[in-house]
Amino acid sequence: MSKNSAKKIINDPLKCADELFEGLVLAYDGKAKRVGKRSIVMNDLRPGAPALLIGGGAGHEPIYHGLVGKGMGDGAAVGDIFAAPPPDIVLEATQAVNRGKGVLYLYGNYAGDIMNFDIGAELAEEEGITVKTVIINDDVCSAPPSEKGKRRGVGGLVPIVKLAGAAATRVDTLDELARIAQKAVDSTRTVGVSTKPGSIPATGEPTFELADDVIGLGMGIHGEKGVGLIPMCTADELAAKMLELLFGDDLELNAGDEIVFFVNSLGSTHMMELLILLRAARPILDAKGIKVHQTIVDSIVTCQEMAGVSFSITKLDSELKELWDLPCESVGYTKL
Amino acid sequence: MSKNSAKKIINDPLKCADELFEGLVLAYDGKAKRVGKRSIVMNDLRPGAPALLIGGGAGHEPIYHGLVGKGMGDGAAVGDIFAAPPPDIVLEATQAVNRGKGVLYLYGNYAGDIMNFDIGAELAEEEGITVKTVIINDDVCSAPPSEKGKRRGVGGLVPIVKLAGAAATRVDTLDELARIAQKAVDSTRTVGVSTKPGSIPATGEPTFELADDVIGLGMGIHGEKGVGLIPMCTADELAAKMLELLFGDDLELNAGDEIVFFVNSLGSTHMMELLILLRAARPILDAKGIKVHQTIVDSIVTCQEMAGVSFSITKLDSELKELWDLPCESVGYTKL
Amino acid sequence: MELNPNQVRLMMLQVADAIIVAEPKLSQADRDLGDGDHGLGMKRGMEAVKAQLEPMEPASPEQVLVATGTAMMTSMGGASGAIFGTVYRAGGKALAGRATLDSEGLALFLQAALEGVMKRGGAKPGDKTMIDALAPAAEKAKEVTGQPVADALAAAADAAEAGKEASKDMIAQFGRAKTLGEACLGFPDAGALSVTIMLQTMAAFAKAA
Amino acid sequence: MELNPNQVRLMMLQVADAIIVAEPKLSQADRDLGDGDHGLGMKRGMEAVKAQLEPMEPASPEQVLVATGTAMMTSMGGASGAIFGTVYRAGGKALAGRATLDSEGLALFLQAALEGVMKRGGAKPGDKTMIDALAPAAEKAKEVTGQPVADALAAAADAAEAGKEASKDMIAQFGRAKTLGEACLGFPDAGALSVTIMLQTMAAFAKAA
Ligand SMILES: Nc1ncnc2c1ncn2[C@@H]1O[C@H](COP(=O)(O)OP(=O)(O)O)[C@@H](O)[C@H]1O
Ligand SMILES: Nc1ncnc2c1ncn2[C@@H]1O[C@H](COP(=O)(O)OP(=O)(O)O)[C@@H](O)[C@H]1O
Ligand SMILES: [Mg+2]
Ligand SMILES: [Mg+2]
Ligand SMILES: [Mg+2]
Ligand SMILES: [Mg+2]
Repeated sequence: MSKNSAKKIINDPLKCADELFEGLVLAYDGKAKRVGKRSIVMNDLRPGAPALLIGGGAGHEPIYHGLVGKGMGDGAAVGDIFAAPPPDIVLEATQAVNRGKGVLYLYGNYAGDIMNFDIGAELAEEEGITVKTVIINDDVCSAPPSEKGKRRGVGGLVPIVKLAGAAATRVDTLDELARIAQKAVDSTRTVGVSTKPGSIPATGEPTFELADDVIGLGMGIHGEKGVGLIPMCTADELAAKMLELLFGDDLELNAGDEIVFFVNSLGSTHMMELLILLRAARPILDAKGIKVHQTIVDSIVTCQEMAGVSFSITKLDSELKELWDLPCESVGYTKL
Repeated sequence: MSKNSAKKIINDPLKCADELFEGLVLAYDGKAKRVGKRSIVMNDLRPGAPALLIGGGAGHEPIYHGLVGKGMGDGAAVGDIFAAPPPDIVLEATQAVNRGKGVLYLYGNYAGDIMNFDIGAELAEEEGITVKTVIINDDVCSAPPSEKGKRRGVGGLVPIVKLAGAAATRVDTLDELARIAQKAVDSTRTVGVSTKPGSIPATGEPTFELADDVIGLGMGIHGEKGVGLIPMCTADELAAKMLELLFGDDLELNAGDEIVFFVNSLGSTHMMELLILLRAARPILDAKGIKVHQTIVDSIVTCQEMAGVSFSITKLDSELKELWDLPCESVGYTKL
Repeated sequence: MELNPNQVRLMMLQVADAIIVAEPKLSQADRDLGDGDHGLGMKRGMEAVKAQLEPMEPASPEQVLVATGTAMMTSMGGASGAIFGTVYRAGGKALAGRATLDSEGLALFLQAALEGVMKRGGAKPGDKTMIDALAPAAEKAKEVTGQPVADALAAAADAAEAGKEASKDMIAQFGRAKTLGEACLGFPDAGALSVTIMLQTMAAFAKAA
Repeated sequence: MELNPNQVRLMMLQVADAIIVAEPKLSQADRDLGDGDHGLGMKRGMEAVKAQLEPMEPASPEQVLVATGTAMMTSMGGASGAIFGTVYRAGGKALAGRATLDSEGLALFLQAALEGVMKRGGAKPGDKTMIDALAPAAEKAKEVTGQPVADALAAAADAAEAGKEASKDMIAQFGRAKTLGEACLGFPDAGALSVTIMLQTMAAFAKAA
């Protein structure tokens, strides 16, 4: 039996992925259905349209599989806790979402996801399904702009999936869907910090260590290294540092630009703290003349009971803004 | 300086309520505005309609003040951390939401809230504003059905505010609004459990103690006593116990009844766990022939980084179901 | 012996400081039975009281006490904001027309405070609230009218202290502890502790005055 | 000396048990550099392998090894599901037409596994992945063809062990440790540890066979 020092409310720690998946299907209230081993797919799919398939490891709920829905992903392939979905799950999801126009894979930049989705794509191509892939790499602290290929996919996946999902309700070709999804990725940057680790259900062990008096600046959502450790500081100081890192990146942000600003809790950081950070961040954005078209304050990209926050900025051109304003509905993010 | 062993990302621990409030106003993206010291009120209010004012202490975000919005509360009076709003704040909010048809106060059953809202109502009546009050007391574990007056208001406030908010978009009299809000309260029951305390920002101290191997069954959202301590158990066992307590109460639930089923995290309990609980709960509801019209799985009624969950059931008659199906939008809960 | 308006002001400033210092103790008492914030609320209220009273040139005890209550009522929130706001507002108004605070005024003040609180919150003696310190203090103050106000305050403080101690054996009927049942036995009510500290500080001030 | 299909099957069942036992060690290695789940994924894969192989009456080493790879590939997910699935699937296919596993077959197996993994994931020796154990093992196996398979496996296992140790001094370029930079120095790669344990278990089986 594993340790459960985090007092997680679970059954068999080795069955968490399967069980949460079964719960998730129920949470969709009949709007989405289970397919195969561990895929979830919308019931109403627009006929003759290119499909948007998202996915990744479990344990970060509500992402990714909670982002399936109207104006969001058409389906999701779900892995085990912190593990990319295996290729056969990717394939079954691909088959279920495909409506003859091909399938766009949209997921985070992790070796496991890339390899498993790639194998899934090869299997799908063998069955005559065209697949394109757009990889989310919004984490500015994981590599310099010159090495985007090394950047992780983190909080920015929420606006990115939302925009790609909106596009999937409108466009007619896979190329067009891929173009817009790639534009959403190119327009999105995230900086995350962590203050406390989460723990893996099956081992009960925290996934990393962090001293009580430091914050991991730029850490990834599993505790991967960022730009360094800084002393525990105030929300005002932290917000300024996070925005400084965002502004220092290669996404041009000028006066008059419109953005989506997403303040995300990595798990146990309370919304009180998110709101205090938002209060600190907005005047800094305002001072640069950046217009916040939509604010999101929520806990959507998580890592179990990990504490920490991320700021994501998605810059909206007129095409993306129009897509942003479409309604969407999912377990993880809903917009009127 | 206070302890910050929870590593909260804050500034001055004594200013959390003011600062989170300022952040919250920003999170509304111009749809709601700050009024007076610490009230938040929608910008677009239906003219000539009775108003719905909600409120309570801060520190439980996104409730209550995050439940203001289209088809939700018209405004909220916000207290300090864990403290009901003082009467002058209640008054300023009352004045701001009133459109000549009076104001319904809807809040949780806590001595502090009752006294402060009552004083606020007296001040408002002095200014010629009619006030009615409906008190939320959904927590079945805080007193037997014969002593409803002792029951706390907990997770069920979310469906209750949603239903009252929907009513406020339609009805023309305060009496009618109060009738529907009271019906929503009468149709809602909640059972909560806790596994770990949260802590007060200003002291850094956990608000209660709980041994590592027990769960507080029926505990309130501050750690108030429930029906007792039980040994740490599996999600399946816990879901069954919680539903048993709900079924044992005086809300009649028969085959064919339609409900809203709300699985809520009190803060740091991860959505993975909520979904595993939902998976356990649904077959039990199904076996009784109870139809889940809508499932909500989210963290909306919280107490800082407290761990624990609540199940809320709201029984929908045809009037409530019609109101439920109206869209709503707020920082804390949005529905297409 | 009696206290002039400015002495009442200085006395309330000392009360404010005493409560601010006692914050951790008051919060701990509320942690045992409630949500752990009683000291914080009282401290917030007392800081607002200080901001009000420091520049004040009071014309009457009533003015000082009602201002104290209003500052608490509007700054604290929570159960104790309404309760202690009512103590000083209702109690203070009972001193209308009196130029000084003497032992007779003290009795009037405490009695009106008690009645105001009972009306506001619906609790009675024995329900394990601050009333269990306030009610014996009011009772005692009635018995000792005629004595110098310093002695009357000392007697009232002792009665409050005894009432606070007695609250340990009560089962809460109001406030957040009301669902605790027998689990609240052995702990004194946090608000009763505040009442006691307030009266003790007043007594010490009057004795030195 | 060579292994018949059923011996290969029994060997893989021992490998599965060895990895399952090593789960905590493998997860800890991944905790140092990644997300701490490597042992869990491998254990999940090995349980699927056991379910596949236990009832099997294999006709060839290829059949056993490809089934092993398929079971891992479809049950594990994560980086190691794709990587180790590829090891056994690509490696196993290189044994097509061979009735037994001898040292020549071992060299073919490891070489095809290495090429498959490098093609799949784009990593090369020195990038601090399981390749740093697999590549030297494949190299060594080529040198010792002609020896009994038990000796060849022992030599390959030693080479993997040395490669795993050498991975401590490498800076990760792939997988979750790729952003760690110098912070990953001193820790061996988790996947390299899995490769080493697998080859050591195979060598021990072959020696006893
Ligand atoms: N109905 C009531 N009548 C009198 N005093 C009350 C009543 N309800 C609560 N109190 C007092 O308020 C105190 C708690 O105050 P506080 O912690 O500030 O409020 P809250 O319960 O809102 O957190 C209790 O210790 C008790 O003395
Ligand atoms: N591109 C790659 N090529 C070869 N091996 C890799 C590659 N990426 C990762 N690995 C191996 O996978 C191991 C991690 O496996 P695991 O923890 O199961 O995956 P994940 O990173 O998805 O959690 C690493 O220790 C490394 O040996
Ligand atoms: Mg992993
Ligand atoms: Mg309180
Ligand atoms: Mg309290
Ligand atoms: Mg890993």
